[in-house]
Amino acid sequence: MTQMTFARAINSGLRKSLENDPKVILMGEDIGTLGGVFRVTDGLQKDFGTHRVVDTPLAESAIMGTAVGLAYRGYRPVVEIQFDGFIYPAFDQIVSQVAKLHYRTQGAVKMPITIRVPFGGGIGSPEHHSESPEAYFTHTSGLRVVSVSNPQDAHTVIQQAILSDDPVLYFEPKRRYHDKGEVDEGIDPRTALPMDSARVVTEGTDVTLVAYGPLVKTAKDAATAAADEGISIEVIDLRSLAPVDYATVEASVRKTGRLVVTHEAGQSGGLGAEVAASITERCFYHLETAPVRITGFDIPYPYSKLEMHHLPGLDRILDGVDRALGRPNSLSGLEG
Amino acid sequence: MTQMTFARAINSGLRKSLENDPKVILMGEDIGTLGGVFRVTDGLQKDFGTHRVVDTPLAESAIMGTAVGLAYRGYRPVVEIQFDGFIYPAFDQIVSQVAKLHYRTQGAVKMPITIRVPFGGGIGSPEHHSESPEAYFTHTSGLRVVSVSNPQDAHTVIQQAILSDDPVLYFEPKRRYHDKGEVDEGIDPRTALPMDSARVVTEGTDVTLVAYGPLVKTAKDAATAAADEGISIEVIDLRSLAPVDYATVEASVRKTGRLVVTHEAGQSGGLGAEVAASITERCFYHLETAPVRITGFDIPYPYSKLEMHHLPGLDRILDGVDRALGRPNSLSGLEG
Amino acid sequence: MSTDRNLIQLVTPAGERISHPEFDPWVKDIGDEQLCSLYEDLTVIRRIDVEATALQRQGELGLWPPLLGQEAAQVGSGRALREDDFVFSSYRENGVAYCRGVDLTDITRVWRGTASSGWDPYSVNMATPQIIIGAQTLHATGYAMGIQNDGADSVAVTYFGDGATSEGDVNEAMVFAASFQAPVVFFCSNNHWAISEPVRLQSHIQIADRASGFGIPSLRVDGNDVLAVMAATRVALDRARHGGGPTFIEAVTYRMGPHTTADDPTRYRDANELEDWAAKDPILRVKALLERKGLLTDEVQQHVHNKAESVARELRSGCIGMPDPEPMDIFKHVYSEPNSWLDRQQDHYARYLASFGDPAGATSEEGAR
Amino acid sequence: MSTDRNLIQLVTPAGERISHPEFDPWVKDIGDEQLCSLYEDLTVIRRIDVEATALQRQGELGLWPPLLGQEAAQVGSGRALREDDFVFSSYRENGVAYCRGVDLTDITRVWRGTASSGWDPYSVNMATPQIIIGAQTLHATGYAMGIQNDGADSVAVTYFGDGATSEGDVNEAMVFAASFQAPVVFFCSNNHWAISEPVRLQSHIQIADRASGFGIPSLRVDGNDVLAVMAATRVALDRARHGGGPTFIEAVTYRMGPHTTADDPTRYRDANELEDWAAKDPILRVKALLERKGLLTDEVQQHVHNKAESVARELRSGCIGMPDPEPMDIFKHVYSEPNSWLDRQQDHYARYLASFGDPAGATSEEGAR
Ligand SMILES: Cc1ncc(C[n+]2csc(CCOP(=O)(O)OP(=O)(O)O)c2C)c(N)n1
Ligand SMILES: Cc1ncc(C[n+]2csc(CCOP(=O)(O)OP(=O)(O)O)c2C)c(N)n1
Ligand SMILES: [Mg+2]
Ligand SMILES: [Mg+2]
Repeated sequence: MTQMTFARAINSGLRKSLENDPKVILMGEDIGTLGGVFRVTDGLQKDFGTHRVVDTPLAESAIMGTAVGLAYRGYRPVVEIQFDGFIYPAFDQIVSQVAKLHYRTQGAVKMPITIRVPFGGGIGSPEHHSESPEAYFTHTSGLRVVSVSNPQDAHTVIQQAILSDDPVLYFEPKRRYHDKGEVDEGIDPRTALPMDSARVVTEGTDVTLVAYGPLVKTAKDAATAAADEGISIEVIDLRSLAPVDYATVEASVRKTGRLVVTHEAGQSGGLGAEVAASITERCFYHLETAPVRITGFDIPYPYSKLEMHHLPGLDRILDGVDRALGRPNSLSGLEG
Repeated sequence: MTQMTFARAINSGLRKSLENDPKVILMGEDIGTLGGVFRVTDGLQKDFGTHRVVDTPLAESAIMGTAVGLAYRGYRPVVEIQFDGFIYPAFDQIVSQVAKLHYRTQGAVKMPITIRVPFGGGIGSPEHHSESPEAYFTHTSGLRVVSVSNPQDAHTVIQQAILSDDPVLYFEPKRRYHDKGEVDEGIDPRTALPMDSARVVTEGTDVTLVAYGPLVKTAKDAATAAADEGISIEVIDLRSLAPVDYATVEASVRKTGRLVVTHEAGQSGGLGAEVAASITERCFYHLETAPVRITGFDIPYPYSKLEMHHLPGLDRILDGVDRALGRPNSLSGLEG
Repeated sequence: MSTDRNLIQLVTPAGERISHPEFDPWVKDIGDEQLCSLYEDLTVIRRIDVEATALQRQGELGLWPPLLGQEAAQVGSGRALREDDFVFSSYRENGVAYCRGVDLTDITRVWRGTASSGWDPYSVNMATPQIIIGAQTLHATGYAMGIQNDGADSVAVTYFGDGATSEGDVNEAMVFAASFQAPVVFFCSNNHWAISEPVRLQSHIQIADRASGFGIPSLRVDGNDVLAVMAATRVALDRARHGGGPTFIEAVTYRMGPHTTADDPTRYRDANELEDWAAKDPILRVKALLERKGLLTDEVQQHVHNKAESVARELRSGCIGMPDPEPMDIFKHVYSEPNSWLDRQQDHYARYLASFGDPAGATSEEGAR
Repeated sequence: MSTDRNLIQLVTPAGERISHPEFDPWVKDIGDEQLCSLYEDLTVIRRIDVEATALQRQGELGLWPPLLGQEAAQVGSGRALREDDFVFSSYRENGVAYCRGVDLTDITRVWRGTASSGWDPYSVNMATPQIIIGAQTLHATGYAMGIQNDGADSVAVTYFGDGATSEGDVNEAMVFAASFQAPVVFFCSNNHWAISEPVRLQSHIQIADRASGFGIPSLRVDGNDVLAVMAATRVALDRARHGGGPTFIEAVTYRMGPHTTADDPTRYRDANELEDWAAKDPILRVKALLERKGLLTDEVQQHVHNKAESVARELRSGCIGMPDPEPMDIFKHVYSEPNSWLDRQQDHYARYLASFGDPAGATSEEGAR
């Protein structure tokens, strides 16, 4: 076990993947000499060479499209998108090619591409640097989508994503890059908890709180705070956003009867809607109250002075927990 | 009142918009001389000239990006995307520019762009010609999204979309292009039912069936079929997909206590999830059963020989109605 | 700014073999037998096109994108390739597919709608048709980067149209190909039209000139001259194989038919234009050449005719005899590993189908109840 | 293939005015007074950059993208524009913004994070900074199409970097501009770096040569020579105004500072390179020219210094004194018409805030309870 930052834990996972499989190849803008704007690929080009860790020209569609070609040729490309807001120029290649080629070719062509995306807000950046675009991809059949919340998972899941024969969007909560945690680099990604499994990170009995990526920490803090008031929150770290491990969420909700989902992305059509709808379908008669969504608003990501109003914080989550519990909350007395 | 096809009704609405406002300008691939691959713009270039109805080079991002520039200059561009599956190259310009410029500039720059998208399946086409990408846009703050289900709405709403100072995605159910209906071309779009309002198209008491675009016809047929069995379905044509007119849906569900939502797009993260989650939030205690989603599957749009299995048909919808009603259905006996 | 370049031409429309010091050496192995064989391929491919068009008219295919008029561009380039080269094409390169040895039934599969695409790309080293305009040029470039990494000397070849040159992807592909000096050949079939849009709308200057701005050498070849196309392609392949990086080929040809069987070109183009190009027909030209050379014997003609007819028969019977897919097939190959979301939907749909006596009723829009 | 072109240069790095028959006429109106005024702008802009960088270091700005070294490219072009021309730039053209008359406080607004952008584009005919690389080139092209439709003779000018030339959007913008012969000027500031990536990774050949492949004439100018930049820009503007369509200008310059204040260029570039370019400093060059001309009097120097200092003070006080936005402002201007989804969220959030005694607690990650 080693103490390391989130960013370093990914770096170490990438290094292992590069070591274990000569077909793994990293591509992106500024990932080589610079080691990435967040230093996640620091030192890798030096150690593996410019053919394994490739600084590409500045064109996201091309990065993705050439990754497709490399996958055709038997490579396992790991693509870095520099910031969440810069993934859209590659959207066509992701949605129409990466996601569909396995289906199109009846399984003949595999697309074991991992797309690393630093995502989410809270770092005081200008526009396009704090987005949470995951719902676009969870709604895209053919893709797998994961997000990690702690250094150990970051380390293990990046390796699992690269090992997967399916394309994987790997969302990195950039505001947690500097958080430290214990990482056991000896864990075998093949026998570790599969990347499509959720994990109960705090057990509880009163309400189920579902979070992923950057908000898992906030959710855990909320659980701690609530415990002081005698409220027992069960926190689930989804880890896999597509598919969601509903078995785990369902088991929890059958126990608690109440569900709160939280994410930074805007509410309407966000992943929270999908979780709320599916859990309602699966355990309607166990629900005491309607699932509650505590999310970003339906606005473009706002300027940094106000971003903390957009981002679900501990208090907003606790207010949502109160709503789920039928306790007094900010909307008490409102109809519906 | 004139009998006309769906496609012709849009054509006539476009013509009116071109006549009424010299700033309206149509852009797209093959929309001029050819009149569009579906002939929706037939005759318009001839009558309004190549500067008002512009055949553009083959580049969707550029079509959208130059529309943004034209909007900056005070124009009201109406962009045609030839088929649903070809909108993705323009995704970046839509999501990062069209949707955000009004916010970015604190209201100084308006983006009155209408993006026409023939969408949906059922026409026996190869890949990329039958997609339902609406959820990507309903989750994008700053955009309005509408879909029409009949010639009269097609005619009126296209004019409303063009009149709107906000950007509007206008999804045209291409498999209904040849359907005919009465159209009153004299209706003033400014006083007609606003485009962000849903409409109850069949009144009923037992279950609320929410549909939009191509499936409104199917939903109405389902209501007719169910009536024979003594089941009274209230069919709501959403019309506006973002924002959804929840007041109308809520009022219906408070009455019926049951909700079925249907769309062609894949289920997970589709608009059905949003509708189910929001309606559950708003009238949980009025719901007798969990909202049911009858949708396309989480697969790339399949090859045409099997597309009718993917598309929700009358029988699958009725099976979902049975589920909502707690009547015997294909999943009877299954847990959850 | 660019200047008009002459087309590389080795055979005139009248069938005269003209000498071209630079390119002649690249086809010096093409003797009488080879010429006859090229003639055969050209003829067969046109016959395939005719048959497929007929199948579409008869309702056996949903759609077909004819390549009428573009046979020489496809055969000349397709036959220049080595087996270990890899092709990434658009929907129109069915002639190239034939040259790569794609099974005739497989060619029709996607247009009949029984599958999303027709063959295993690795079995013939050719990706299945790409519909998103230009997307495949990036795939070819990436594949070529892989070849380079592997230290191999094969080449990735990508086909696309004149309209495609306007798409960002095609331009980005050139950026990457040039930057990495990847062994890729950009083969642009300038057939003068992108559905209803004339090539002039995409570019005021010659398409081949686009490449120079990316630092990529280009060749502008008479796309209706099978020998010239072959020579130009070989030059490009050779350069790529030997570390010389990408080449851009503009094959100047003409789409003599509609864009697809769903298109009506009379709405947007002049009959005269078609006539002009008919005079430059790629097959008549080789026929004339063979005639001049005294090679167009009855025997050869008969042989070619028979081959074309038998291919057409095989195509037809393969197409019509193709089994329909099973309903549950739509769930296959979305993922290569189990997926809980989809597995559940698949299970539910199986139960749904099972709830019917007659499963066909389940898919009709009108309903079975 | 392209050949290396000489840079258009009117003033050498040593400050010597050299004659250039083709471009001299375009700056013949630039007399002593004008030269001094250019010198002033260059100096002021550098001072703005220094002040903003300091403000960032002091935590008053979240980020700042320095333009150190690129002053001449921005002033030379910015001052060539007419008021009714319209600029679409990237994040780095704060010097151009100054030339357009953008208020100093407005320039810092977005970097302080009190708004998504700083000013009303119509008040100065300049769009606010574009962060998505290359996206603005299409906006300029569309705007130019609008100018054309209006029968006006203004011009849209778009600024972007060397790295941006790899993006599909920039290439598509050239396709459209060429196809419609739109009055747009593509002004590429080749500052040799795209964050850590050298320009050679984007293109092996000169950036200016990209344009020729689209049928767009290009000019390659010494971007550190304010007169040459002005002359080249005027040539391009004049062509656009008179129906001659687009022009591409490559201004060869150098980013002497980091990419942004968050960047550490020592990780990827050589100190020697910086030294070489310091010798071509755009301001020293004008200073030397003024000196040679005997114009660099104490009075001028004092005046320019004072101006720069007063601008810096204004910038600083405007930035620091800027009021913070109100929490509920985040809901404003998403739509121009009411939206039921957002209205509800806004209402709920107002209730939520009202539920707190101290609203600040509501936004802390740690929570208030
Ligand atoms: C991204 C995208 N946009 C639009 C289309 C619709 N479309 C299909 S073919 C075509 C014209 C293509 O022209 P060209 O590249 O010249 O190829 P050709 O058909 O002439 O072989 C268009 C616009 C598409 N398939 N993909
Ligand atoms: C679409 C997109 N991709 C990536 C980025 C991240 N990024 C910001 S600036 C930059 C480099 C731009 O280089 P260049 O175009 O040369 O302009 P310069 O910064 O040198 O002025 C990159 C990669 C971005 N802003 N947008
Ligand atoms: Mg063409
Ligand atoms: Mg640069």
